[in-house]
Amino acid sequence: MTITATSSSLRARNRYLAGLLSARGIAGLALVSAVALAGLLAPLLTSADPLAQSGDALAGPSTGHPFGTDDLGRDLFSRVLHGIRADLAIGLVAVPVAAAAGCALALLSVSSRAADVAVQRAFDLVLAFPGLILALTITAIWGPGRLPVVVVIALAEAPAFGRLLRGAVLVQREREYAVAARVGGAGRLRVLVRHVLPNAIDPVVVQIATALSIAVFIEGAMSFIGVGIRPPEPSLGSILSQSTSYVGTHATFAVAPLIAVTALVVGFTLVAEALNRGIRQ
Amino acid sequence: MTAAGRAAALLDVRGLHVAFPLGAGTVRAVRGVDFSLGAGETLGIVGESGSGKSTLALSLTRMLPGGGRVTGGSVLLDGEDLVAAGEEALRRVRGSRVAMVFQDPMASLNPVLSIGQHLDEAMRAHGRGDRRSRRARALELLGLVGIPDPARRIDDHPHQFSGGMRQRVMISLALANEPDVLIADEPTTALDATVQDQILQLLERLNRETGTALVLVTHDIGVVARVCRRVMVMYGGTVVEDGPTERVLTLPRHPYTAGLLAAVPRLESPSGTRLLGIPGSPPDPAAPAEGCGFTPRCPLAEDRCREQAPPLTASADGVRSACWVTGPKDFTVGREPADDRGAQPSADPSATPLLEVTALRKTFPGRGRAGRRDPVVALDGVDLVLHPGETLGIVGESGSGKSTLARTLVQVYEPTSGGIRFRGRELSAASPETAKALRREVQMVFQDPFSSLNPRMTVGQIIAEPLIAHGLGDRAERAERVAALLRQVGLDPDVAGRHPHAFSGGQRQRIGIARALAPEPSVLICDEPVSALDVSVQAQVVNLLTDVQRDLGLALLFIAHDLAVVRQISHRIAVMHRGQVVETGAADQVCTRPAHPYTRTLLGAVPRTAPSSPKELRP
Amino acid sequence: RSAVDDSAPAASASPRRGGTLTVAHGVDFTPALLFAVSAMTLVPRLVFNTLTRYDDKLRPQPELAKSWQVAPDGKSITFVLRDDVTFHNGRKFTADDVIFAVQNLQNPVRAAQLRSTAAAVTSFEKRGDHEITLGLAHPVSNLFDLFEFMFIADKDSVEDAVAGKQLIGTGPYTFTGRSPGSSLSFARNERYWQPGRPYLDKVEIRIIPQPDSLLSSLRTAQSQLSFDVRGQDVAQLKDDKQFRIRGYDTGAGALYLGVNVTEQYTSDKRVRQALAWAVDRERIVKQVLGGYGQASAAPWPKSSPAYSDANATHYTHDPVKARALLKEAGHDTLSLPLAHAAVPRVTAIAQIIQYDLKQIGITTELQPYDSATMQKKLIAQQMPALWTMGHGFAQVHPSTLAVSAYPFNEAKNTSRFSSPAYTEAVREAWVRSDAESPEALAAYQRVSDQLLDEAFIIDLAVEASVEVATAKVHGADLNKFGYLILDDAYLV
Amino acid sequence: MRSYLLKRVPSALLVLALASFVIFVILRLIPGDPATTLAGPDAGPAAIEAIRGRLGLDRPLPSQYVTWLGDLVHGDLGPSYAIGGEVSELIGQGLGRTVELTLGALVLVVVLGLALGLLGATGRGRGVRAAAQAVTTASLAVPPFVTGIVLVLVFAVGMRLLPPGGYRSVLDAPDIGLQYLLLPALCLALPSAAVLGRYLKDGLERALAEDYVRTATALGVSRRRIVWRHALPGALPPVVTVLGMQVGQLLSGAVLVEAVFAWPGLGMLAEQGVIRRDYPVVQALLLLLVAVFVAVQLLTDLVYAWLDPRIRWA
Ligand SMILES: Nc1ncnc2c1ncn2[C@@H]1O[C@H](COP(=O)(O)OP(=O)(O)OP(=O)(O)O)[C@@H](O)[C@H]1O
Ligand SMILES: Nc1ncnc2c1ncn2[C@@H]1O[C@H](COP(=O)(O)OP(=O)(O)OP(=O)(O)O)[C@@H](O)[C@H]1O
Ligand SMILES: [Mg+2]
Ligand SMILES: [Mg+2]
Repeated sequence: MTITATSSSLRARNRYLAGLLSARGIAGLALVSAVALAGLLAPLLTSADPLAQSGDALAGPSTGHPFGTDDLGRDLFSRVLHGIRADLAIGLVAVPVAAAAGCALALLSVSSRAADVAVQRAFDLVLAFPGLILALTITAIWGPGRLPVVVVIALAEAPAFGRLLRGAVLVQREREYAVAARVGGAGRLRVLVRHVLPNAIDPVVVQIATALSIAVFIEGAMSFIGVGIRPPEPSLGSILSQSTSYVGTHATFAVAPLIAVTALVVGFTLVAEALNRGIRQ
Repeated sequence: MTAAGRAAALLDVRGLHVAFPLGAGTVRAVRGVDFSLGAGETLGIVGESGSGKSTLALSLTRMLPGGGRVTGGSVLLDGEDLVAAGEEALRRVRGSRVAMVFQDPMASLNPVLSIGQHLDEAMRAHGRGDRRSRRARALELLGLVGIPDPARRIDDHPHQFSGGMRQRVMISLALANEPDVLIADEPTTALDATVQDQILQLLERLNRETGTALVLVTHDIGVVARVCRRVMVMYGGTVVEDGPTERVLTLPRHPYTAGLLAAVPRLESPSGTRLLGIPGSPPDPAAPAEGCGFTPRCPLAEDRCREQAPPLTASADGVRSACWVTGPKDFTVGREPADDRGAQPSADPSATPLLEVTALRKTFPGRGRAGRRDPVVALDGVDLVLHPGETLGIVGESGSGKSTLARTLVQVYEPTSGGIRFRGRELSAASPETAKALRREVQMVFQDPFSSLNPRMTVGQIIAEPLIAHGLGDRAERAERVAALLRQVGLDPDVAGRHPHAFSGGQRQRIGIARALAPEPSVLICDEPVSALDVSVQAQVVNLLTDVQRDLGLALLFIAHDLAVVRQISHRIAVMHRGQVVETGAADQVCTRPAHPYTRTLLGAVPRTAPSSPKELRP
Repeated sequence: RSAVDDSAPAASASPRRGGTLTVAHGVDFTPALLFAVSAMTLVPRLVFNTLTRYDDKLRPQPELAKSWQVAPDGKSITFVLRDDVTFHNGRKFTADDVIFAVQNLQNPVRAAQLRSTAAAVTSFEKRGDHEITLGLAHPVSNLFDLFEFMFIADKDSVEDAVAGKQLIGTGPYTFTGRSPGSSLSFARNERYWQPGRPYLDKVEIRIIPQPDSLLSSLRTAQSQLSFDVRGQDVAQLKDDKQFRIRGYDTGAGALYLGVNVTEQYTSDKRVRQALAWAVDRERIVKQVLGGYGQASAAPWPKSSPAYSDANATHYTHDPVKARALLKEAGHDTLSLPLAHAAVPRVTAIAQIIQYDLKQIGITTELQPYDSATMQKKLIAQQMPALWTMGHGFAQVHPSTLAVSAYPFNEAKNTSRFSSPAYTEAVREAWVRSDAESPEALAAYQRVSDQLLDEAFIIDLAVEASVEVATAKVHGADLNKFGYLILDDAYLV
Repeated sequence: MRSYLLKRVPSALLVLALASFVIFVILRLIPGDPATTLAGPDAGPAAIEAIRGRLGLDRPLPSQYVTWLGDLVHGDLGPSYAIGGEVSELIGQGLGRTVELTLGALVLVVVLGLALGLLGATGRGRGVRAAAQAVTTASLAVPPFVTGIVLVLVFAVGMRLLPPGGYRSVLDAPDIGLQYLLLPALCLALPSAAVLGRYLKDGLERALAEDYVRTATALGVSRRRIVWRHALPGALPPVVTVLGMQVGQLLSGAVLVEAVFAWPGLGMLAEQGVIRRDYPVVQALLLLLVAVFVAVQLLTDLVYAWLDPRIRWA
């Protein structure tokens, strides 16, 4: 019955790692790191200045501009590459913060009836506020810039994490192993965090991939209404939202940022699935 | 078996091979099994855990999990090869001509469907009647398998049933369409003797009246002896012996069969009798050795055994066996010396009891979609005492509240009323700190070794958990203690880094025991710790518990269905019935001179194992 | 049934009465801003009439006023009004309605841009129901701008009008309903004083905020007329036979770079002029207006008497000159904040300005604000050193710009600019009755000179006012304030 | 269930009360002044003061709040500042249309989400599953406005099959109304459907590996029924959680989609309200949203408990 004896001990010890090292996981990681690297190595990959404007606006792809130019004649390839940095920086802070906050609140929520009511209603409240209002308010307090973008994203996404985890915990904590942990003397908190949480985390892992793409959209929407990353600094979201007005007439404008966002989403989705498969098998 | 006999067979299995993919290699779980089953026949399949019994049963209707494949051979049902059949043809066969009862009733029922819906689904799949008539039949079936008050419980969900009740529901599902062949994989493991008796009677009657052929996969040799006309012994994916039951059980030809029989506990054996296991472990199905798989554990092994696998050869009396060493093996292999415990343990009735339960009541709010409100009374005024160093066996009907009692004692459930006193201190009055200290002293081994281990933790972490929870030792000390505990329960300390899914049922149960022992409790509560295990592993675990109890001076509360096991391990036995303790007394006394009528019924229902010596063999 | 056919107008060969015209517009009607010129000017002239109406040469033509006489000293004007006009509610139109209309514009709550001109009317003298003399405090050169601008509303329902409940005028169409954010509907006024008009049975204004969606609605003939198609999109339709495209000389307002002259560096005129030389106006026209507009250093569109090519090209894109001026002012590099509304078009302009200024050594930090905040800052004189925005009111008489448009106001403006020379030039251009005389033109040029030289408002481009209509639509027109006129419009 | 609902009502009311306060404060934190936006581009301070007086904005904030709340309790939402008309009428007008759009989208979310999830987890052949995955991912990665515009270009401008925008009530003329509804609802539904599909696929894969599915197979239950009747309910709980949140997403997403498709719902009203700082309109809308969320969450919890009888509430 010791059927895993043949697999490598490293993989056997860490199933997340095992999942990550599956074909799916490696493909996902490769995709994500390709995008991330493209962002980090932007100055090496293109000599075009992402801020340099020219009279040649809304041009289609050409040798000089592999993805064409934007409405102010700036090179889209360069802008998208540089934009990736901004989004990774924001997404990689905001999404984990949202996930952590959401999960913490979910755990609080399942630990007592009163806390549950309070937390769930707080989620309702936050979710009910349209992003626009949230963004405007937060910016009114902090002023425009990256911090409010991170805060808005974290705030907007935390409830999703919280709700998902809460649901999963409610199911998992009735399982026998959780009862066994309680009998073993583990306190409520320990049972929750150490035993139930790792078994309930799957949907959270899936949500992270989704959250990243939403983060890009929120960032873009905020830049769009002038409370996000300041122009002319490029970001995937802001390029996407600028392209809004030109989707019908100059579709190429939207293509470059969409490729980057799609690659990120696909990549993270693959990673999430690989992780979950790793734990589940 | 003659050619004519084969032609008449309802189910004919020839040269069946089953493999599971695993990493780079494959697990060859079933390797060339032949057998046939005529209409109305009864066949028992026995064998050690992991010998491929369930896999064989599942492969008959191509229900193999996780990429498992039939890699060779055929399964002919009335001449139609199920191995080659299309999905729809198979679907029509499943549940209607060939029905199955699965091994693990806990997970085999859908938690979101009510029992009634389960039964309805089973009948609906084969177009039986309309909704109304199906419901009527469902009620009838539930009554048939002995669920009390079916009308009231039909709309309940699986989690509202006790383990035994769930098992009965599983059986009712299999019977729903009056199948030609019923394959039952450990159908009675979770049942008490009376219910088991009831189920067995049901199966027998079914077999007699409707001619349903029966394949019974089981650990319980007693059940085989009672129900099956033929028996097949499996080892390492192959059949090592088969033949008429009484012949195989009295005159085993294969040393493994002999070992298995020796490990069976007998109700007649007095309290304190040590069980006999088979030393060693089964062969690794991923890397089967040349020759006979039993060689490493066989006291009779010869050179020939190592080189070439013995074929299954028939002898004159219809018994076939696969052993080079011919002749009946009327000895036991690898026996541990039968060691009576001799001096009865320290249980001193006059000493202050460790645990005292008085008038304990526990009710569950009735929940259900139908809006039923009246509560379920699980414990109805239970009185018990447990002395230091004593083993108290608890037996009783399924659903009589044994698990509830156990869970209440370890403070998973809050008692509805009544008192639990530990070392003379009232539990409910204890301060949080005392409660925590008490919690450390009372530990539990769970019935289900699969679901009670956290699938995402390593074994080392699982065992260390109670230590951490009670703040015992630093990291290094804990690692040491975990290693010691693993050794104590007979596992290699190196396995600490593995996850539970990499262990067999018996091994998992040992892990559960190690976890329970970790905080050095003074009371160990075992809720059916062995009912999922085969006899040889059961012997190992029961012996382990006995040893641990003796070495550590624990008080043991041992819940089980198998009266024979309970009698041998316990000093005293308490019999539960409908939430009450109806009888307590010294183990031998309860088993030989029962006072309460229920106890008598219970004892009367225990199937006798094969005659313990050839002398009892009927001609 | 198909919703696509449903929305297409019935095709008929002959010009005729009847039919529904659907006009697409990007901005909703704000009732509270009814009397102020806002981004939505399609409504007034459908429901209301004005006293006079300019022709293409800014010569007033009769509308509700049959004739008029300006006193020789320019201090009063006498109107003879039509006597055959009734409001939609059946009430007769009289001189009292003119008095009310003027007084209404004088009311600060109405926030009408021509309030200063309306305020110059100090007395009313009725002669019968249909003749009235307005007395003026002083001669006013843009007097007829007021009458082009001021529409005659039913005085009893004016509060309902600014609350959006009902609009009652004398115009060709009656207001039949409104769905905020979505549409406005009008029906033919059967008792219109112009015989046989209007032709159309119904007019529907659909609010489509997304430029792409607006374009799609035109392309699928869901709507047939729009004045709100972006330049880039007009270019898309140019070669499409299905559409007629027509430009208006009045333009659709101008884009400018505002400078706060009380800030440290920008108080220096040379710095401001350097800014004016630094920006590439042609690129703004091309990239932001899609080529539909005119690069111009002065605020005037071609319809204005003050327009001249020399003014328009007073500043051109000349970074060398700009850098020289900056150096002259003692700076090699500068760092200035630039405020702008966070709407895509303005953000684009701001980025172009930013980039162009960077080329002469001025780094700018963009400060995006939402429109409401921008508005507040503009009025409260709270702008940073630089900001960019749009302005209107240059299309009629030049004095209207100088006294009515806040950025140009000589008394109090966002740039905090004031100089006796500018004040003098403005007053001279305004307080006169000879709007078209050579002296008047000279006075206007003095205003232009002041604006160009002081460069506190650096004009960038005049937007084109473009009508896009499907070939079926004929006879639509705009007045000089952009009021949509559909008296003579019909569908073929 | 009724007692559960009754227990939740007070907390829901408390949330609404709290929400009203938060909304009131937040709106006033956002810079910009309704009076200046109302005053028009060239108004003077006097005009602005006059407008402030007329709107009652010159009174101290607590008194404004109390007045608003008092009126609210009496069902009076007051007149809008800038948009014109009574707030209750404005909302009443748009509400039905937004509900129509959201419900239409919700139906599509459920249908498409189920399709994507089922195909992704149980589709016959790798190709089908991969295709379902690709659609799911694309729907997540492409923002709705791009989808919207592309949909319009393809189906309205190109193929002339459907109108590019606008509204006709489904109730008045179902056939025409549905044609107007289809594109915006689809555009609104796609991202949510993708999210739903993803969770469903995940849950289904897990449920299909459960032992109880094996039981059903052994009973001869057909594959289709196993998926729908046996595995699906087990896969649904996280999906229900997500769906509950998606209802909210749909409502806020409607703002964007309504703009792209010129759908005259609350989205336009909300946007106008925010741009013009029309406090009464925005306050009422936000409060309505919060109420919807609370209700949806309540429903989610109920469905949840109904789906999985093992769950007990903390
Ligand atoms: N899904 C699977 N994947 C890989 N190996 C498997 C799988 N299922 C069973 N096996 C292997 O096949 C062999 C036979 O298992 P099977 O479940 O048939 O044993 P069994 O005789 O029923 O044991 P028990 O008495 O414990 O139920 C074991 O070695 C087991 O490890
Ligand atoms: N969580 C629960 N909710 C409602 N009823 C319950 C619950 N747990 C147990 N019961 C009921 O309480 C009674 C006793 O159950 P318990 O599990 O203690 O029986 P048991 O003696 O352990 O039976 P078995 O031998 O079959 O395991 C049963 O009728 C069962 O249906
Ligand atoms: Mg088995
Ligand atoms: Mg039990």
